Amino acid sequence: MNNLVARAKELLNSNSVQVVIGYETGPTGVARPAFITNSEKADRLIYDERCVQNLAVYLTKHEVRKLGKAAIVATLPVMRSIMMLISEQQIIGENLVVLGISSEGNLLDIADIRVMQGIIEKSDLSNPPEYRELLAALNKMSPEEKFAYWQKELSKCIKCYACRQACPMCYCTRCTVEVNQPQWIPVQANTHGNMEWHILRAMHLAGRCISCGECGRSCPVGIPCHLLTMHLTDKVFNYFKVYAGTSDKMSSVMSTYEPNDKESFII
Amino acid sequence: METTRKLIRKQSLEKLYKLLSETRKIYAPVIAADKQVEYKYNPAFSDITFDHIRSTLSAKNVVFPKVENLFTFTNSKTESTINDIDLNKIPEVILWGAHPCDNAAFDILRSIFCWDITDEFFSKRLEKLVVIGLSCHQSDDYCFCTSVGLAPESSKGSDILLSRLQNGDYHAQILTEKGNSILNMAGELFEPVSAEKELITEVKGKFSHEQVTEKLKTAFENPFWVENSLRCIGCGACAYVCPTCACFDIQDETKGKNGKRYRSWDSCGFGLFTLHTSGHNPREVQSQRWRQRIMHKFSYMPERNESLGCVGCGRCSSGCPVDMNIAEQLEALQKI
Amino acid sequence: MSDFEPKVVAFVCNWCTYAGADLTGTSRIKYATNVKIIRFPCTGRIDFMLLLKAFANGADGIIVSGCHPNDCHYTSGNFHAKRRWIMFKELMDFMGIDMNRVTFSWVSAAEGARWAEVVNTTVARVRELGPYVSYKEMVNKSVEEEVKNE
Amino acid sequence: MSDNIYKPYLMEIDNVIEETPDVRTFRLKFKNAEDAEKFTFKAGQFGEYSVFGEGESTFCVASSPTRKGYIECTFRKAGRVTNALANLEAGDTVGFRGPYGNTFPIEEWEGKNLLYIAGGIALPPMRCVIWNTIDLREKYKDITIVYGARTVSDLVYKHELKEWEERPDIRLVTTVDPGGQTPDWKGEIGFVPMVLEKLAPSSENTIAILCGPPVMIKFTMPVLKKLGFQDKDIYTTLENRMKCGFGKCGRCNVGKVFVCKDGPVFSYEQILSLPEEY
Repeated sequence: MNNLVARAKELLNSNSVQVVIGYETGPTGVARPAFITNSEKADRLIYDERCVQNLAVYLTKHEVRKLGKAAIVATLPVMRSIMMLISEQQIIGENLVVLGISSEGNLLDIADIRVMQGIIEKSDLSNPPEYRELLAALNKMSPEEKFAYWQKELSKCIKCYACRQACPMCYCTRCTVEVNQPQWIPVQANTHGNMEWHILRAMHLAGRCISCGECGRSCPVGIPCHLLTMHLTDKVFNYFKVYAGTSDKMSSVMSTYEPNDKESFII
Repeated sequence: METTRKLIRKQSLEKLYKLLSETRKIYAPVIAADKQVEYKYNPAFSDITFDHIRSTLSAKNVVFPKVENLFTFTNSKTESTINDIDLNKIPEVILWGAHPCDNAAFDILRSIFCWDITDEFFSKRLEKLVVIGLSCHQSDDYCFCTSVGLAPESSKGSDILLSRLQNGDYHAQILTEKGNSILNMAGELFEPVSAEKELITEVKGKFSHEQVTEKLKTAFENPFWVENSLRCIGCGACAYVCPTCACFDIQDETKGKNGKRYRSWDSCGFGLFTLHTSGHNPREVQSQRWRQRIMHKFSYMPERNESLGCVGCGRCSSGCPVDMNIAEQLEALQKI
Repeated sequence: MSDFEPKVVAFVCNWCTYAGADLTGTSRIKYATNVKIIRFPCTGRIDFMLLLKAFANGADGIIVSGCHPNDCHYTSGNFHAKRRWIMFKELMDFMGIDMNRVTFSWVSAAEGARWAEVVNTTVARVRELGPYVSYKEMVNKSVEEEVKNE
Repeated sequence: MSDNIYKPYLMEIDNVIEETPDVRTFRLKFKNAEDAEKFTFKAGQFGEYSVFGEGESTFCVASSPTRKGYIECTFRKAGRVTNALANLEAGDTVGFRGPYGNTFPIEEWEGKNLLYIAGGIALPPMRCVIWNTIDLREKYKDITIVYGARTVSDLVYKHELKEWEERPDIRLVTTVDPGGQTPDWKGEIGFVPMVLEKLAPSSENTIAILCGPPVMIKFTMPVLKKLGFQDKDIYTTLENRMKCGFGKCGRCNVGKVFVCKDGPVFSYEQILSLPEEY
């Protein structure tokens, strides 16, 4: 990615941005988020298939914001997260330089939000293929099998909240799970409390999840919690024909309605 | 106690396992369906792994469970009764096949739970624990036990330490009285040591923990912390997978008149950990929390608990969603 | 015949269904006594977590009911609620939590007879399904079982 | 004898005083006479008070160890536990674990002047030591109490303020923030640091005990320094978030110090050696 490095240097040298949020290689060979504040260090920037974390999560983090105006290396999920964050008024689009990455891994020229919107609109926004198989398999299970599956998976949860912390859309400074008057979700990491937590998380992301899969990838004990939000992403599209993160003007599906929303179960 | 060295054949291990499981619970690592290595109580012997580098969670759950009742109570407005937990009911457990890093952690946990006054919940569990360790014949880039005063074949914390031999049999070091009682119980399974070579992996040294501890004394205000924690997302994964992290929360839960007070794992990485009710937070931003984590393990604990809060297992780094690599950071800290 | 009596919790809005249930009573219409009614200002206020709390606290069935579309006292609370229930039901189905035990309905202040019918059919259905054992078992699992150390 | 260090004593609320609209004082008596017999504490120590089903909350014991047979605590309704506590009344049961932490070195202070400076809800953690030294009045020289709150209604222990005011052997100065006074307010009007500066107590052979919100501490310290107080002669009591109370849960850790074990009482000299995480 020579042109990515060059572009980063140019942005930093001209003081157009104070930090470039991208990826670098860690000591064990995994790619990880990097914050380049100095063009001399820009050579560390990489982009390849190992670069999976959703960097948009950092746009709302206090100490990253303090660094100043940012440029961010953005694959499709990151671009969609940025759209969501703008539409939910968490960040200001004009204050951000988006170093878009095409699905082939090339640097895209994104002059403004409209260009980014165009790129997003032209892309496949459904759940990425690698997750579809498992989603389909789960959907085929009987209710008893599903309940057993999720109980087994969620019993492993240690409530480290990596799923929440890694999610760009979980930017609340105080999460509902931490509400204690009354104690809404049990603090202890037992199966029941874990299930309530993951239901809460999925519901709060319904219509907002942009299918990056970061929650599941972050889970240290390997709970496929991304399937919960991705399933709802599928359903949001089935019912309401929208995908999250396609426009900076969009209100979230769950905070709007159409009088003729169709369902078949309310008597 | 003087260490006894014995040989135990591959086939005899299963016999030993069966024999021990007749009277005790066994906590051993297995490879789960999703390829994660997890500790389970009383798994089938055939499911136990002898080849894992590290389990996802440490073995600390056996002495410091993720959730533990402190007492139960029945409560009305004016009448409350407290029902103690019967700690004598804590069963004897054998920790089977845990690596030296995990086993060395028990002493460190003891230095936290039993300094000043003794936490009986922890100490009773530890008392009832027998550790049959397994030295490491494999390691990876995340391992750094040799940098924190341990080694792939450290016997610290083990009652018996097994080491794989070239031919698949094991050498067994009987290290304590607890270990000795197992030897006495299953003497026929143990044979004289062979000349076969023990398979021990090599873990490269990355930093000197003494130097890190020294450096940290003056590093509190260093810009290092902010620079190196920007990518930390503030989850509790590192603390929860850590074999020596012992911070906990205490909470009540009730159903009608009956309730319980329990403790559960907590993490200094969470913003809420130190938040006062008034809204004031002594550690407001993530860099301060990351600094606390390193400082606590490598500066405060050596001074306060006379133990290093790290065994070099590398779990916090391998489990971190954003590759906050602790060994890398300590190496860098040593040079600041 | 088993002697199982289902516990059913009804989350209803103040303006329509609660008034409707009131009418059921003043009209002297008899209906199943298994239901415990909890009144809310609006269906829009009924948090999905409350349904889970009801199950966790021993409910075998749940009714959620409010004003017919276009009749919301606050104009749009029930429309928002409708979207929420669509998503919630999909998530519950995906996780294998039994939505056959939950009735969602619109019952107006004038529909006293209809409220009785909603309750009666729900209770009958839940009676058929039996107690919600699998959820209760999960909730009541003790710490010791959870950490398997006793 | 139970080894369970997390098990609280059962206490009965003997008396409730509504100090301000959101501050209460409870007088607590041990339900079990044996517990009452064995229990001792010293000025400055704290405990974990619990409402069963809601959890525990940390406050200093607000009564003096010289007053036997009961303990008192004063709290503001702020979170889950304090709100639940506030809903209780005389005759109800609460839990209490303690005493924990270190104490004010009042023996070392004998023969000295004492200057207590408190702001708002920070008087309760000092009330214990204030009464303790007043009850041993002959051992100390001048006792001065400077107490400020935002408004008159925010002043706690109004009945005791009156008592202190009337005693000839105690000098009490109360103040409220500008705008917080009532028409019949006779005390000072102004922030604590300014009132202190005006009062200009001598630092000669004097110990200052200071407790209040961070902003008050921040502006009062320079005044004390200007008056000639040495760091070692200034004491405060820290209140970090705590869970266990005996240095295990890790929450109140500041540097190598556990506020619950090494504190809550610290001299300013000690405070300066700590990282600023309190």
